[in-house]
Amino acid sequence: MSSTLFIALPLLFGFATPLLSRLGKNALAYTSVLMQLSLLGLALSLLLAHSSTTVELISIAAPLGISFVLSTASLLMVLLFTLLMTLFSLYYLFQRRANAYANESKFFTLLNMLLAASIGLVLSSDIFNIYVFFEIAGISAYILSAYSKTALALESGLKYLLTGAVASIFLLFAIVLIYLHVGSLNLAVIAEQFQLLPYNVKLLISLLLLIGFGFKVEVFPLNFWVTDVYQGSTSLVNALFSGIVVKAYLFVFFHILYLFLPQGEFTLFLLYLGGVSMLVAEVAGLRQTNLKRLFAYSSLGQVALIFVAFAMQNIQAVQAAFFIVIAHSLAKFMLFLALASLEKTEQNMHIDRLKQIDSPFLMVMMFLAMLSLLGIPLFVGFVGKFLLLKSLAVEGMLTLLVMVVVASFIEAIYYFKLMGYMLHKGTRSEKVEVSLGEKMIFVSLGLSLLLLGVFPMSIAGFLQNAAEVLLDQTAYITLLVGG
Amino acid sequence: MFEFLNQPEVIKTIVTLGAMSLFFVGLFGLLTRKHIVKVFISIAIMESAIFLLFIGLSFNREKVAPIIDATQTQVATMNDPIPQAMILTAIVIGMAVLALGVSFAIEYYKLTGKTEIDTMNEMRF
Amino acid sequence: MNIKRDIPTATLSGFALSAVLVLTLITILLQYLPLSQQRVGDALLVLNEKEGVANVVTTVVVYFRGFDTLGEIAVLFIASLGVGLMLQPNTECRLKAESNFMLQTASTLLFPLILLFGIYVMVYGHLSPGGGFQGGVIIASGVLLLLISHKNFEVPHTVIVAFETVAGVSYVLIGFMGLLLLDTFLGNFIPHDIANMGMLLSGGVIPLIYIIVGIKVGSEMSGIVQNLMQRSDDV
Amino acid sequence: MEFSLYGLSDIVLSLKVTALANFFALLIVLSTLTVLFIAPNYRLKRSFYLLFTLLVASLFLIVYAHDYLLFFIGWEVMSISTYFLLSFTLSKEALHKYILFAMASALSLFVAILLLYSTQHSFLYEDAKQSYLAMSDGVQQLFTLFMLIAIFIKLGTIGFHYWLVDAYEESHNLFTPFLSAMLSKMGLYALILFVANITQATYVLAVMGLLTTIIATFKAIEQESIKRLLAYSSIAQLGYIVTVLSVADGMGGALYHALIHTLVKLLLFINIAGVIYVTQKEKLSDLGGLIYKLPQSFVFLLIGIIVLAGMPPLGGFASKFMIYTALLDAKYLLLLAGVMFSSASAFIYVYKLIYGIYLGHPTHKNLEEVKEVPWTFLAPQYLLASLLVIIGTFPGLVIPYINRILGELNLTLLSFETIQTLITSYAQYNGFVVMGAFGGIFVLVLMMFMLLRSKAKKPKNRFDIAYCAEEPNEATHLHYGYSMGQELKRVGLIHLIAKNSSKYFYDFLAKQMQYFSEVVRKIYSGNLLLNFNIAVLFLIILLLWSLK
Repeated sequence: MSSTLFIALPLLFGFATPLLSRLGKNALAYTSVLMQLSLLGLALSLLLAHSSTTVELISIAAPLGISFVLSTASLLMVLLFTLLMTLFSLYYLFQRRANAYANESKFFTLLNMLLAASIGLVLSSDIFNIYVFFEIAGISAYILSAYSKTALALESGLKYLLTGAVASIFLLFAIVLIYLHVGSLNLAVIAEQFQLLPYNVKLLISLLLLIGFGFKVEVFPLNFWVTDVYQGSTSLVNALFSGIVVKAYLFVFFHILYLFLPQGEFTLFLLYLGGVSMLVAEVAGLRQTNLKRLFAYSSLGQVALIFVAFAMQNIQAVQAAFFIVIAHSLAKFMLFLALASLEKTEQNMHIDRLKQIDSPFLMVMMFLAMLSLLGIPLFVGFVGKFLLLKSLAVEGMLTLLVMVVVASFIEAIYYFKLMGYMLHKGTRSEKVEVSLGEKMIFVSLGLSLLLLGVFPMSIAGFLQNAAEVLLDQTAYITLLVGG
Repeated sequence: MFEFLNQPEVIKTIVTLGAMSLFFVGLFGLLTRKHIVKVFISIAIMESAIFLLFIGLSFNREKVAPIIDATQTQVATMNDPIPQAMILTAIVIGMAVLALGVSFAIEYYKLTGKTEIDTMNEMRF
Repeated sequence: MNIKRDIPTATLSGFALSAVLVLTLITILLQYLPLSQQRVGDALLVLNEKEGVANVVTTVVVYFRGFDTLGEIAVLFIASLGVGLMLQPNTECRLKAESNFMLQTASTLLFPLILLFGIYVMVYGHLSPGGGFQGGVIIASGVLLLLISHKNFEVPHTVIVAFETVAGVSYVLIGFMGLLLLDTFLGNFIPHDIANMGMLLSGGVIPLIYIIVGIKVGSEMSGIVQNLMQRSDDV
Repeated sequence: MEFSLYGLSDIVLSLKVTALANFFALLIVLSTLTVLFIAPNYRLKRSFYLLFTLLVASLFLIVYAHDYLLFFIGWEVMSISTYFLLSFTLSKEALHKYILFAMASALSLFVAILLLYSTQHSFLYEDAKQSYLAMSDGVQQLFTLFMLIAIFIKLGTIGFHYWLVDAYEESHNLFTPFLSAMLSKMGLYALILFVANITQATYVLAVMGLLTTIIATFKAIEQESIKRLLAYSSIAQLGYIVTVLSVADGMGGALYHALIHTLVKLLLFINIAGVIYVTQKEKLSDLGGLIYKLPQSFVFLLIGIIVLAGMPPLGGFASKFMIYTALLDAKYLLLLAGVMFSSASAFIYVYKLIYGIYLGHPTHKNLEEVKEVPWTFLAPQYLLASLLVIIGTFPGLVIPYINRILGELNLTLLSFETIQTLITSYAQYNGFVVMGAFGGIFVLVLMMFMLLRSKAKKPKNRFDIAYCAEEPNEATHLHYGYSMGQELKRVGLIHLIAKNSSKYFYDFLAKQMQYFSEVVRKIYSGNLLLNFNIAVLFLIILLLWSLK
């Protein structure tokens, strides 16, 4: 009964926001955080209970209707999303007095809808249901992107919306073809029957899915809009985009891929696509001077890295992918929140302004996040990158290995450029106030980066289990179809 | 005289050709038009093409609408209800996205006076 | 007659691209599309009997694929929220001219009828073609009629919000009731005897949900239409 | 001690105490203690010490690691903590330069060890040889390439030294001794592991080592900044070691020279740190005539340069002696000639160093008021200098320790009889006798000097240059050592070396990279039409490509 709660509770909360906002200015904010905390608690208790994969039915037995599958893999993502969303809400609360959003109740509605949709994407086992959550996540992200209603924000919102609409057309096309050929919408049933389809149909469906999800998972020839969207949106919201939204899309894309998309050449193609995406994104980011856009390029690179790891399709690499997902989510979250703290006075920060800023605390926190993103040992970013590269080496994919390493080097060039600006010796005029609550969030994120980096074995087993579950398609089919 | 049109093969061909030509119109518009409203219209046309394709192909001429009443109780002779339900959902979603997009476009136009997507470059990158 | 014009390269390339893609699609579709196929819908048709609802599409929309509909309501809710956020009501941007008397009278007379029809479609959604979405959209079209005929007409914002909030919350709560009573979200916990099939009071929770959906769609569509209307002049 | 990492049973890691590791650990302890001795003279932030501790810890990790993964982790932590330590004083450009090279080094090491892992699925040193042999030829070359790039960057071998000189020059005076003495030694440690465990890339090492010694020596000659001069000298000294590692029995000489070089570079950098501390001047041309003001420092610098030049009777001679005989033994006569040439040329810069600082005339007025450096600077110098003298007198003293390392690495041992003698296959000498002879001559000369000194005319002020028919003033360059070595540029080879610099190459590379980035950046201009067109094109290509 628990997996529906993860979706239905935030949805209920979203619907009820107008009601709650009548109760007082703070009631809404506090109840929202409380609700997210309780979801987090629920997810943690599920984690500790070590339960096996469970199927939650919606009104009808599994292959016919919609059902939610809560496995180790999806629980991991749910945990990550609720954790990040809770931290986000807390951060927002702590800095709220200084700069609250206009129409705050709508902001909270969107946050909870986004949470519900991301979790729904991860849990759902029905491809049309996934389409619906795809749209909910998308549409709340469009509005969050355009929220401040400046020309920049609206432009980014429009671009996000247009690409999202086009992506959903391709996705819908694929779903329609799947239903026409297979006669079912359940992932497990499709997985069973997909291999029997004619080659060309399989090809068409996979390519349509690739294009549909490709826009959302920001893979190379489909990701030209991403940097604009990041630049136009506020840094606060960007933290959600790169921390939660992309991760949900990535997870569901590869979940579908492992279940029924063609193996072999197609996966090899995806691997190199990921490698090229990473290289192109990092090279393009090299000369960037706008911080938000720079982080957007870095997000593209890191997401491509996760893409490569998932596309490897073996347990080690998928485990590495989960490590990178966690590392990147935490670190980018931290960077964008730090940027949000810095941008309280002025939006769209230029890299030169880093020289002026006088806030050792934020600087140190940004150092931690950047070092983790670069995959420096002692940080969790290293564990993921190392496991991925190791599995690339073992599989003998040396070209890809060198590609990833070169891309990492290029990423290091611009991150160290930033650090150089931050370490600039000279008078610093801009004092940035960081409240105690904000500090606590940064410190907890930074500590988790370090602790997970030094003691990765604490979660390695869990992640390996998640990788096994995600890759084991026969178990999934048996679970849903039975026999 | 037009009896041959009732053959399933022919219906399938006609539906496919029709829906795909609509899709072509939409795609062409998407790839070449710059005015933001035209882009929205193109997207709407493409969506409709897919709806039509789905409904047209999943509709069986020999079966009836899936509504049980005094005369129709035999479920075996009824059409598949899922495509209709799916398309109902998809239409509403498409409409919602379109409405939101139009409101973005209106607000953007008010702020900048721009309507063409290739001139949307407020960002100096 | 000289019809030769300068066609931009972008247009040509766009034409070529879309033509090639569509031709490829047509080839594949025509070659491989199956004519008949054992589908999950057929199984649902059989299962429908248990719920005692005459309109199987309604059962599918509201019950078998109930979570899709919940999601769809959420999309609509967010979209109307977004439109409201973007185009905040501005009383100065209204219709400039008063429409003529005949239009005003006729629409005032028509509105209750439209409302009634909408409610009928909504309430009979489980028996005949139609349902919450259709009914809701019909109601919203009535509101649109009043908006374009009456210069000062406005559905109070709070009313719209109240309707959509109550409808949304009760939808999810009904889902939770099902979870509590029948151990499945959106479970049909109200007695639904198959003998009653075809009656207004049949199908248990299904017509109730569809009415809620209708209210929500009606209020949200009205909200969207109203917000767009109020901005439409100054563009 | 073996354990696994990350709860992953397939990665076996191990820490192991070996003689080689102990040797380098000893150097770390020595460098750290001596460097910390002079720390009280500077006001440093607490974070400096924190980072310094992290750095030392990472060095110990590198040294005691017995597998390449832990080694790599230590290597990265070392690079990053050094980055932050350098950031206290370095300019933005120099800092960026340093970290880019450090990251390039770390990432190529990463690739290399992953290539090693890919065949035998082990990071352990014991399995490295087998892993290497299991690779195909191409991969072997790739592996060697990446490994050597990583090592050469850390060593600052010519071509990869672009970061090093600036970093040394601008680093904190407290940190420079450590940089030169320890961090470059880690590159050496990696090279020794590579040569001993995997393969001896003979020709590459020989060519790179020789080029490094010769070019760096001449580069050192033309420097005016003391720390730059010593930085180039460091590069040249490591060049000897790289060269000698290319021959079969070179390990003993390499280790010996590593020890000597660590001691002497600590001594020299601490010495000039003291000079800079009391004078606040960093250029040779701004100094001069300090011999009377800083007599003890002068003596230590004298000892330092004698060692650096490899002259008897001090420790430098012993290590050079071993290097020469190793090269001779391997019949690499051209290499020997090159090393001797560069060793001889080194006299020029060591003379320039001592003359510029301590001899000649004081260039600046305030040089006349300086006092001897604080005892905190002198104490470590006493220790280091006496060590060097002891090793010079008893050159056989360290041979048993080196033999233990060589035995562990399965190499031929050096012969050892008494601690006074150093025996190689070609020749042997008795350090005690040599020290006695040189010491006797030194005492004689000193006595003569003392006797004659009383008769020499003492200048009343710094413009009192009796033997010149000039009347100098503040504008005159009093210092004879000013621009010493510039005249050597008339020699074709030296001119060629001085004129060309790897700077041009790296600048060119950076510029090309930037152009490329500008081009690639254009596609992220946020043009949706382009994006949609490309997406459809992408779909069409993929469809038509693989359609059956």
